[in-house]
Parts: sequence; structure tokens; C-alpha cells
Amino acid sequence: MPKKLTTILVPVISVILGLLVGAIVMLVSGYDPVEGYLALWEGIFGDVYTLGGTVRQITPYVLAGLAVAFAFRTGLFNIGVEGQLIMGWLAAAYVGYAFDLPAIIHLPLAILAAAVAGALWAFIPGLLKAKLQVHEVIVTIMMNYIALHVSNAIIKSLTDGGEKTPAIHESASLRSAFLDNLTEYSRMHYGFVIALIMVVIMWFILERTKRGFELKAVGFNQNASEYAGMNVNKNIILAMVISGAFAGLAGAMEALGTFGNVSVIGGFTGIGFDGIAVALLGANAPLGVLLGATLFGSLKFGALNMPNVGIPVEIVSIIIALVIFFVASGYIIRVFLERMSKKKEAK
Amino acid sequence: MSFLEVLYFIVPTAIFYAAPLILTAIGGVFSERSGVVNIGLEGLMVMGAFVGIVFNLTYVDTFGAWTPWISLLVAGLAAGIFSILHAVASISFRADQTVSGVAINLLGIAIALFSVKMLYDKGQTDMIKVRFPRFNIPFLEDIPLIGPMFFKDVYGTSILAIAIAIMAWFIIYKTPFGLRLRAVGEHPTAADTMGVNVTKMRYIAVIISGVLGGIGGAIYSQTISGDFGHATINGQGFMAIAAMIFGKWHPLGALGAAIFFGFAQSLSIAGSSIPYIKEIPSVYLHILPYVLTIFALAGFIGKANAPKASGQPYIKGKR
Amino acid sequence: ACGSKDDSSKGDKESKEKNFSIAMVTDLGGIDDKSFNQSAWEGIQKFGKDNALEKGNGGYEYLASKSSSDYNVNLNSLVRRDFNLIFGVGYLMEDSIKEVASQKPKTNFSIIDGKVDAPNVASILFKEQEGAFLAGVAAASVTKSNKIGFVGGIDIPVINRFHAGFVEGVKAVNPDIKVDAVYTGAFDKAELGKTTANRMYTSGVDVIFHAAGATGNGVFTEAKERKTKDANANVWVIGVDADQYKEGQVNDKTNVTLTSVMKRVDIAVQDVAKKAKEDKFPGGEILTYGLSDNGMALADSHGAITDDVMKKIDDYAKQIADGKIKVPEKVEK
Amino acid sequence: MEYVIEMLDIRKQFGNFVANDNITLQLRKGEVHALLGENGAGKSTLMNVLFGLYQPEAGEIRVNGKKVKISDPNVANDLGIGMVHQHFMLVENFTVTENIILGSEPTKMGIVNIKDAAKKVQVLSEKYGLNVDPYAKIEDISVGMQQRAEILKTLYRGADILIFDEPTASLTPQEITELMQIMKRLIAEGKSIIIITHKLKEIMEVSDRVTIIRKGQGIGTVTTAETNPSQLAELMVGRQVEFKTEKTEANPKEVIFQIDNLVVTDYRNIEKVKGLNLSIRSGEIVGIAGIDGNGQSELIEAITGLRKVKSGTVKLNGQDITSLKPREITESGVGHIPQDRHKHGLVLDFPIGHNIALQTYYKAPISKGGVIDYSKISELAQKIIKEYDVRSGHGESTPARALSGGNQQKAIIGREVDRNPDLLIAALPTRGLDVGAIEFIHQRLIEQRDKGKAVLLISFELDEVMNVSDRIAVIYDGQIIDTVKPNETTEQELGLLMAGQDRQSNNGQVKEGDE
Ligand SMILES: Nc1ncnc2c1ncn2[C@@H]1O[C@H](COP(=O)(O)OP(=O)(O)OP(=O)(O)O)[C@@H](O)[C@H]1O
Ligand SMILES: Nc1ncnc2c1ncn2[C@@H]1O[C@H](COP(=O)(O)OP(=O)(O)OP(=O)(O)O)[C@@H](O)[C@H]1O
Ligand SMILES: [Mg+2]
Ligand SMILES: [Mg+2]
Repeated sequence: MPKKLTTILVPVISVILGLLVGAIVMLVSGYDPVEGYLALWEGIFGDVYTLGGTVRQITPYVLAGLAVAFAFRTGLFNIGVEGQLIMGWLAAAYVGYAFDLPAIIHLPLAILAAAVAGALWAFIPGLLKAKLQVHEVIVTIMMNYIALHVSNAIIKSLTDGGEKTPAIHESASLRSAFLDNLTEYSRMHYGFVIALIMVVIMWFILERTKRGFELKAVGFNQNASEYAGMNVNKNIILAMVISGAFAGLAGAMEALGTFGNVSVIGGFTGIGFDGIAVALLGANAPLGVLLGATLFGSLKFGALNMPNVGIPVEIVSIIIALVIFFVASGYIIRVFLERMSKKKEAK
Repeated sequence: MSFLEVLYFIVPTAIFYAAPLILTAIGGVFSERSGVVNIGLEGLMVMGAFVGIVFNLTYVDTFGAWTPWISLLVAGLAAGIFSILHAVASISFRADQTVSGVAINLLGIAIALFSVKMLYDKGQTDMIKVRFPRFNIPFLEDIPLIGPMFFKDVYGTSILAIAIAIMAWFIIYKTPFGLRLRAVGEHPTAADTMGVNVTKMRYIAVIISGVLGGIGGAIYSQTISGDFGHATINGQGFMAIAAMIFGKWHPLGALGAAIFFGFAQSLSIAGSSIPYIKEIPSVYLHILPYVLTIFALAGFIGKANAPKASGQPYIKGKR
Repeated sequence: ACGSKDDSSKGDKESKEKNFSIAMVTDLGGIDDKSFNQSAWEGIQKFGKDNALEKGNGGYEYLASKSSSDYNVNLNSLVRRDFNLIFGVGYLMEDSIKEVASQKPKTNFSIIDGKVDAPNVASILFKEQEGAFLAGVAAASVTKSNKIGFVGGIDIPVINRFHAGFVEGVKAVNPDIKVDAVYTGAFDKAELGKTTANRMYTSGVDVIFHAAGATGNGVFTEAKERKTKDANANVWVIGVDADQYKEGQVNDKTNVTLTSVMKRVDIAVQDVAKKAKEDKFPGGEILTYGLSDNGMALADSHGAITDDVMKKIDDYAKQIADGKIKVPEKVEK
Repeated sequence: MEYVIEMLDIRKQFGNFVANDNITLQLRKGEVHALLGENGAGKSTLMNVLFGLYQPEAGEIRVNGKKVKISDPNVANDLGIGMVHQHFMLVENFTVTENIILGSEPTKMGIVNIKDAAKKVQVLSEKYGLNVDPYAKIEDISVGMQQRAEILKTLYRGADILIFDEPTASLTPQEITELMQIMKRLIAEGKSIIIITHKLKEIMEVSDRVTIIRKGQGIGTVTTAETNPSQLAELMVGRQVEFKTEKTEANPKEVIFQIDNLVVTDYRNIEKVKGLNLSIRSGEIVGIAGIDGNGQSELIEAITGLRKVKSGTVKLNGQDITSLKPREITESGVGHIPQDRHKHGLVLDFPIGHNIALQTYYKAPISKGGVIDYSKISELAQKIIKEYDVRSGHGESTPARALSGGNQQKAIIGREVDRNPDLLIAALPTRGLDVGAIEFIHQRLIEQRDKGKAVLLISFELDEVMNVSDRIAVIYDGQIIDTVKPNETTEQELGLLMAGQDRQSNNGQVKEGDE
């Protein structure tokens, strides 16, 4: 069996297996799987409204996934995407409402602010890793909690004890009347363009630039990289910072697109953690992340439609988890496929 | 509060807070020592917390005061079985262990919430009625200074956690099983050539992590929240991972790290009653535990090396 | 819930004229959060029963949100399912209600704990401070140590109102008592609630009022553990939002719940629904429920509060309802 | 004749690739049997089959005449077969004893009885003259002691048949001598040994018979006493091999590389290079002879910028390159074939093509404005792969990890030499390679010299140093204690110098620089 075909078949089979098990769960617990999956389908592709919503849901997942994937590719595990995203969200929302500028400056500035905020938040674990060899996993976990509390405190002080910032100005918004009309107010926004651009940028950095070459080399073998004249510490920090910038942009999607402000929140958004799943679904490759986010986001968004026919959303959570599980176990699927094709050859 | 009062508050609270983390982190130690990264601890805790509460609610009339303890056992068992998924994927199916762990996290909460919905037609359970009692240890509690810190308001679960930490240390460092476990996580091929069954060792280790994570979750839900809902286990598993790394993959290190977290946490809470400190904006107290951890890591812990083979599936004959 | 599709949709059309259907979207707490979501849902169910509605299209319904980006989607789903009146629960849903309401002017909306200025939105607010005031009175009357605690979740205006009212109530009875108040910074961290309560009880506090959601579970756990260990321990908890008597159950005889500050979202929901059904939907209005209209109340203390204290409380309640006492919304620093 | 092991017509395939094609090997009781073949010929594979790590597709194995199926290493252990692997199978953070008892731990009430075990290890090691510290951690001890620990592992399990896979590749000459003695003692105790080595001298010295394999096929078995190195080499490679690397007289010109009073400390901050002086002229190869641990590694790391210099200067072409960054040093004209090709030489997970560009990826023509032109990397890689005969499965896109050691080494040499450095540092460039590959690499070094470059060769093997260098600098305790010409000295004399003894007999010490 050609290798390319297997790479495509494995995730497809994983999805099918996941849906199959999901159907069994529904049957066993007394729901109609056909109705459930119809609702899921409708919830994703039903009409322009749901399509718009699906795209909106996918957008931050792409960026969070890129953030995790970029770190992985450079030998780092960034569990701190969540915190970086929160800081990016805050920064974008702040720039969005606090300044009054023409859109051509305002929007890019707000987006940039988010990227910078995320990058700064990731700079700390990067620095500690590079200079003191502190394990980035712990620091990023801690930085998540710090981000949550700090963001809440800043919002309160910005708004004099309030619970959310004022809405961003039109000039900083990713929303547009055009998209609103087109998708019947699905809240779809131009963030998906940014996400797509970032997919290309990540690919470009890793696969085309000198810096990407170094980042990957350092991720694989620090000793050899040092031998080859690369600055290992600088590259570790840079890897973290770029990853954080992607995460910050995911926050910008929420600030400038979906919500238009930032609120005091009680718990994590979950997007950062889901980013880990997305990145791994996509095998840490830019295009893979895009596909992984599409799958993940579509299922998540479509799931919201299931309670409308009386089926609990948790079913979809189970399905998503199973799909990831099967994708992870791709080896066994590959073995199975090889056996199948061998049998065919034998005949 | 006076200084002594602060001390009498902080020490027992730290130990109490640490109990679920200790168990779960030690679960992580077992798994990673054998070479299997277990980022699924959160999901395993969820499973334990869920099963513990459900069992407690269901069988409280049968087992009376013993219910919470039996719930721990059952929760450990359930999470142990659940962890086999991770074992199969990452050991036999050569899955990326991080992916499989993430799947465990997602699956754990999904299954638990779905089951709660099916069982109770609600998003969260009722509160349990029989909990772990806390008690004073006679005589010891009267020792000045030490008594009120360590022997007053003691939880059986804390004793259990510390006992398991010591036991884990003993098993990992003193028994043949432990020697093999560590060997398998450092250099599986070497272990294999010495006749150690790498696959079996890893399965056992992952299942132990499931059992301990489950017990940790059940301790949390039965001593702290009292019920199970979507927010019951909320990052505890990740804190346990942090404790495991902080403790350098050593059971007593993990014990110390978990207690350190507890200490930092209770310090931030005690802070709200100490004059002057009280006046600082609360956000500083809220982030204190996390900042302290980062400082501690940067200051004295420094580099920690994971078991060499962790994260890699063992494939015979591969170099 | 899933009968054959064609029937129900047909039924929808027929019954549309008669039936006035209502629905709600929860915030992240979920439908049975033992707090305002649950209370709102109870109100909706009650309204449904009173009007012979059934769960589902054309009757009554809820959708739970898993993340804050779900609010709009859920609201829209319900609009598309043709519910006449849709409630959004929680201040976090303010923006979503505002947005969807402007897009769907034909549907009526109502926001709980939030303010939205739109002709098809009725805003429901509560005078949490009034109910909390009474709790303060109760606490100050019951305390033996003259030390009282308040455990808040996140430092936001709603919780500030509980806090402020409680402090005022305590002050009204005994101005010397200082309320030991802590915001834990979270609504979902029971361990913080427990540890904070532990610290408070250890320092001599004997009554704690919590307004901290699931973090408050920890407060109950701590109190119950103390009571289990020592039956004579003088520890009380005052619950919030719903009657939290069950949460305080230590054993068949003992209970640590002194009372609860009930925010009668159910009453408000029914009130607005009724008005809407009678074509008197208070669109564009801000409805504030307090003691005077039973929007706030203290729960039955099951004997924990003596009759003469009860009398005192009733007295204050009357003065507040009559506007003789104005309870502030913010704690003065 | 009594055979303890008979491997008859063993066939082992990896996918479609036949690594062992019907090979037969018979081991007599009490003999040392050498297994000889080029890199990748299939020696390790054959031994792994015997040890139960691989299952053969065909053929049979007999132990003491009885047919057996060795399904895993446990079975091999039970049959009395022990193996010392090419890459040590030791858990680095375990003690010697822990490594030895792993898998069959003595216990007392469920607790590992380390004390007893350590005692037993001590007794065993004394019996066979294996000097080890039972309580030492593997990561702290020398390669030689690690190997002795490996041998003890097999003896502890009562092995009668010992397999050594390239045991001498990473040993110092002293350690090799010791090992030969150990093997003789083992034979005297009634053990039988199979040894894989690329060093014909060792085969001649220690073995009784030799089995030769070439490209997976058995060529035959010869009795050592009836053969000679050149015949062995020819059998193995299939053509004549020159041992004494052919080279013309050196034609050194001006000094282009100069080290003055260099002091370098190691990672524990202990001085390892103590005021070292050395100079190299263009057009000469200077070999550094010395026992491992006398400052060689620190010296190279200091020259190449991987380690900070404490004091002293390093100059190349008159330019001071002391303590510059690694890249600045390579740019100034230094090429470096590192001692550890896996740690420093290669990013094993990169394709070999990327590895070939590891020192040039950042500048034109490959990199322009921060963007890499990967077709330029391909060009370079293909050129070097062709020039240096780097063999790999899928050309430049093969992961470096999948190349054999010899081919990895060739790629590194190609990479360094292609940059045309004025000074080429070659550290243990032929470790673990077969005679053919060694010949190839030596020729490349001499070629550089003849082009007027300076070459610094560091090697633990006297043969190599004597053969290739034009001048030998002996390093001892962080200093160059003497410099000699290869044709004016003997191995014995060098040995003494390396042990720190001055050449008293020679009048007028030839100090560095006064030639
Ligand atoms: N696990 C494996 N999978 C696929 N091919 C393998 C594997 N192991 C070895 N080979 C192939 O078998 C051949 C023989 O390898 P082997 O390791 O036995 O060589 P060797 O004679 O020990 O070489 P060296 O002298 O370099 O140690 C190699 O050329 C390689 O291509
Ligand atoms: N697991 C494996 N899968 C694929 N090829 C393998 C494997 N193990 C070994 N090989 C192949 O075996 C060949 C030779 O391997 P071998 O171990 O003999 O190399 P080597 O020259 O001894 O390397 P070194 O000296 O660095 O250890 C290589 O071509 C390599 O690709
Ligand atoms: Mg070999
Ligand atoms: Mg080799």
C-alpha cells in the first residue's frame, strides 16, 4: 500500500471508528444514533449559519494548535498555551477599546499586541529553560494560573471593579457586516484569514528559513547544534516566544472576533489544552494542525446541536476523545492495513 | 493570627491539601519511571473522583462509616482499569504517549459526565453524607509545637498518602520490581537482554499509576468537594505532573513537592489574615503559590532529568 | 424527549397560537449548579407545569453552555426553535443576549444578573445586598465569638453586593464585629474554600457566609468535618443562591447550615414569563428583585435561628422592603 | 571435534534485505573464535540471533550438540550464553552491581540484597582479574570499567559462552591489553569466546580461528595460525588492502596554528589542560598520542570554542581565535571531526543531507536573507555523498540515524573537508570502522595535508598515530611533554612517554616549537 494512502487512511479510519463507538454508546444508553449524527451533521454543515459558526470555532483551535505544534517541533512542550492565550486576549481587547485609531492601524496593532503579550508570557518559561534548565512543563502550568488571576485583576483595575472591559471599537474588530449577513450572524469573523496565514508562516519558518533549521536542530540535538555554531539558548527562548505569539493570536481571535471584549473568567477557556490535542492530531505539521483543528472544531461546534434533539453533548466529547485515541494508535491501524493489502496481493 | 497560629494552620493544611496530589504524582512516578509518559493523570483523577463519589452515594447504607475507604478502593480499581487504555495504546500500539494521555484526559471527563447524566439525570451528583473523619492522635497531640502541627486534625487519607509515598520509595528503590522498573525506563533494551519483560513491566506501571491517580481523585472528591461535577477535578492532574517533575521523578521528591504546593497554597490563604499582608491586593496572594513554585524551581531545584527512555515505545531490535 | 419528528413539528404549529414557550441558556455552571441556573430552571419548569407545557419545542427547554463561546450559539438555537421567550443566565451572557436580541428582534429575551438595553430584552437584577443583610443580622445574632467570616468567589460586582449587604447586616446588630472577608479568586476550587474556612474557623470565626459557588462546597465540607469530629463545635455556614440546607447535612440530627440567602431567580423568571405571556413583556426595562417582591429571601433555618432572632430579622426585612434602610452595593473601604 | 555452539545455515532478513544469508559458525569448546567482516556485513545480526534478540528465518542452532530454539535472551542466559554488546547495555544511573543483578536479583525478605550481590561481584571480579568497583555508578566510570561490568554481567549468570561485539572499539590500548588478558583467563577457566573486531592485529593475537562474512554471506573459517592479516583483509573485503597508508614525505611550511600556555578546566572546574603549547605547520599532520583523560577532549573543545579557555592563546593564521564562539572559529578556518559523532557530529533525526549542510546552511549560496534554498542543500549533499561514497538507503533524505557508523563518519568528514579549512581537527576519526573505511579516511587526511593544510589528529590508537602523523605530540597530564617523529620512535617508547616518563635516554629533549 502506498505510504501516502496510509497517511490519509489512518485518520479517516480513526474518525470512523470513533463515530462507530459513539453510535454504540448512544444505542446502549437509549438514544438514536442516526438522529444524533444527523443533528451533528446539521450542526456543522446545516446551513450558512452553522458553517460560519464552525469556521469561527475552528479559528482559535488552529492557532492554539500551531502554538503547541511549533513548540513540539523545537523540542519543547508548551502546556502554557492557555495562559498565553489569556494574556493575548487581554492585550488585544485593551488595545481594541482603549485606543481610537483608523482601522488600518488599529486592527493590526491590536493583533500585534496579542502576539506580543502571548510571546512575553512564553518568554519567561523559555528564559528559565535556557538559562537554568528549569523544566518548561511545570513553569508553563504555573504561568497558566498566574495568567488567569493576573488577567482578572487587570480587568478589574481597568474597569474600576467591573467584570468586563468595554467593547472594542469597530476599527479593531475582525467582525464585518458582510460576514454577519452572509452567515446570518454566526459571528464568523476574518480571524480565519489570520489563522490560515499563520499556518503558512509556521510552515515557512520551519521549512524554509535559516532560523527554522536551527530551531529544529536545537530541538533534536543541542550538543550538535552548539557544535555547529548555533546559539542554543537563544533558539530555545525564541522557540518558546514564537509559540507564545501563536497562542496570543488565538486570544486575539476571541477578543477581536468572537467576543469583542474580555471578561473576568472563573476558569480556563480550555482552548489552550485542546490545542495539545489538535497539534497531536495534526502530527505537529502546519497543514496537519489545520486539518486537526477543522476536525476538532467541527465536532465541538456540531455537538452543540445535539441537545436540540435531546442527546447530551457529552457523547460528542466521548467521540472526540476516541478519535484522538485511535489516531494515536495509528500504528496498529497501519499494521492492519498492511496485512489487508498483503492478503490482496497474495490473491 | 499569631506566628504560631499561622504555623499550626499552615502545616496541617499543607499536608491535607497535598494528599491527592501525592498519590497521583506517585502514580506518575511509577508510569514515567517505566518509560511511559502519563499526561493523562488528570483524566485518571477524574475517573477516580467520579467513581468514588458514585460508590459512596450508592453504598453508604451498606457500608456505613467504612464507605469512603471502600470507595477509594473501588475508585482505584476503576481508574486502574481505565488506565489500561493508555497502556494498550502507548505500549502495545506504539502510540505517541502524549497523544494517548490527552485522549485519556478528554475521555475521562466525557465518560464521567455522561455517566452522571445517565445515572442521576443531572450535571453533578449530590453531596456525599459520610466522609473521612479527622481526628487527633492521643498523647502525640500534646507534644508542644509538634503536636498541634502534625497530630491534630489528622486525616486518615493524609496518613495513607504519606504511607504510600514511603512504600513507593521502598518498592522503587529496594525491591527487584523497582530495580527492573527503573531499568526499563532508562534503558529498555538493556533490561530486555537481562530477561526483564519490558512490556509487562510497563503495563504494570501504567496500571499502578491509574490506581493511584484514581485513589488521588477519590480522596479529592471525598475530602474536599464532597460531590462530583464538571469542575471537581480542575487541573489537579496537571499539578500532580508538576509535583512529579518538581520531585525529580522520585516518590519522596513528589511527596515533598506536593506538600510544598500545599504549603504555598495555605500560605497564600493564611496571608489574608495576617496584618499588613492583608492589605496587599488579593491577586498577589492568589498567584503566590504558583510564583513560589517557579522561584523554588529556578532557585534550588534546577535541572531535572526525566527517565531516559520515557516517551518512547519499546521496539525490539531498534536502536 | 425524542418522539417522532413529524408529529411534534405539526403539533408545534397547531399549538403555537395557544402555547407560549420559554427556554433558557445556562452559563458554565450547568443546569443544576445549586445556584442561579438551577433556580432559573426550576422557575421555568414551574411555569411550564402551570401552563400545561411539555419539555421540548413549543414548551420549555434549556441548553447548557460548555464554554463562553457557546452562549450565542445556544441562544440562536433556541431562537431557531421558535421559543417565544429566552432567558440567559449570568452576567457573562450580557453581550451575547445584547447581540442576539438585536439580530432577532421578534424574539423576547431576558438576562439574569445583567443589564441589556434593548426593546426586546428584560433585564433581571437582584438586590443581593438585601438578602445578605438579613444573613448578616442572623450571623451577628448567632455568633458567640463575635467573629464572622465571608468567603467570596471572584471579586465581581454581584459578589460585592452579597459582601456589602452582609457586612451591613452584621454591623446593624453589633458594630464592633469585623467581618473577615476573603475572595478566593475562583468559583470552582473547593480546596480553596475549605482551606479558607479552616483558617477562619481556626481563628475563632463561628459563622461563615459563602458566595463562592463550588468553592463554597469546601466551606461546607470543613464545617461538617469539624462538626463530625466534635459535636459541640460551634460552626455555621450560610448558604447562597438556593436553599443549601442539604449541603450542610452532617448526619440525621445535625446540620451546619444556618440559613441561606436565596436569590429567587425562579420567582423572577416566572414573573417575567407570566407578563410576557399576557403580552405585557417588560422589554427594555430593568427589573430589580429584592426583599419587597420576594426576589430575595432567607431560607428556612430549620430551627437554627431562634424565634426572637427571627423576629429581629423580619423587622429588618420590613424596614428594607419599605425603603427605610438602604443597603449599599459596595463595601466602603 | 566438540562444538559448544553450532549455527548452521542461519538466514536473517529485515524486510526484503538479507542481513545473514545462510551463514555457518561453529565454536569449539575453549577457543577464541573471531568473527570478521566489513561494517554492515551482518556480524552483529548473527550474534543477536544467537543471543535470542532476533529470530532467524532459517537455519538451526545447536548448543552442545543439542538443537535449541533461542526465543529470547532469557533462553540464551539459561543455555549459558552471554553477550557483551557493541553498544553497552548498561543503565547509566545504576551502580555496577545493580546492572549485574538486574533480572535475577538476590533478595532477602523481598528486598534486593545489594550487599550480598556486591560481595559476589567482588569475588567474581577478583577471580577473573576484572578490576571493578561494585558500588560505582556506570556514568562515573571509564569505558573500560563499563566493559568489565558487562563481562561480569555474563559471568554472574554463569555464562560459559561469551560473545564480544566490538569490545575494543572504544578502549584505550592499555585497556585493550587488559581485555586480552582477561579473555585468556576466561579461556583458562573453561569458557569459550566469540569476538567481533575490526582490528586484525587483535585477531592474530587472541583468536584460535576466524570466520569471515562478507555482505551477509559466510566466506569461510580459517585457523588463525595458518593465516596472516593481509589474507584476512582480502577475504573480508574481496580485494587487496593497504595497511601502511601510503604517503609521501611531508613538506611542512610555515606555522599556521599555534597554542600558547593554554589552560582549560573541565565541567567540575578542575584544570585538565595545564599550560599546553603546540604548533602545527601547513602541510603537516600532527598526531596527539596520549592515554584517554589527559586533557585531549578539553583541548579540542577549547580550540573549537565549545569550552571556555581559562588562560592562554590559540592562534590560527596569526589571528587570535581564543574563546571565540564556535561559529566564529569555524569561519576562521577550522574544521572539526568530533570525537562523538552521535552527540556532536550529527543531528540523528535530520536527513543526512541536512547534516551535511550543518556548517554551511546559514550562508550563501544556501541561505539568502534568512531563507534557505533547499535545492542548494541537495546539491551540496549529493556532491559530498558521491565524492565520499556515503552509502544510505534513500540518498540525502535518509535519516542520519539509519546510516551505519562508517557512512555517518564519511558524511561528517565530507562536510568538514569540503569547507576547505586551514586546520582540520580529527578526533578518533576511525573508531569502530572496518579496515576499508579506515583506509579511506586516512587517505582523506593525507590529501588535506598535501593540499597544504594543517591536520591535528587525536587518537588513542598508536598504530593510527604512527601511520598517519608526520609528527607526534605526546600529551600527558594536560601538557605536551614531548614531540617525536614517527620514524624515529617505537611503540614502546611512545608508551613510556604517554605514561609520563621523559625520554631520559635521548639527549636534548625535542621541545615543542624548537624544530
Ligand atoms: N533491525 C534492523 N532492521 C533492518 N535492517 C537491519 C537491522 N539490523 C541490521 N540491519 C541490516 O543488516 C546489515 C547488517 O547489520 P549488522 O549490524 O549485523 O552489521 P555488522 O556486521 O555488525 O556491522 P558493524 O561492523 O558496523 O558493526 C546492515 O547493513 C543493515 O542494513
Ligand atoms: N533497527 C534498525 N532499523 C533499520 N536499520 C538498522 C537498524 N539497526 C541497524 N540498522 C542498519 O544497520 C546498518 C549498520 O548498523 P551497525 O549497527 O552495524 O552500524 P555501525 O557501523 O556499527 O554503527 P556504529 O559503529 O555507529 O554503532 C546501518 O545501515 C543501519 O541502517
Ligand atoms: Mg555490529
Ligand atoms: Mg560498528
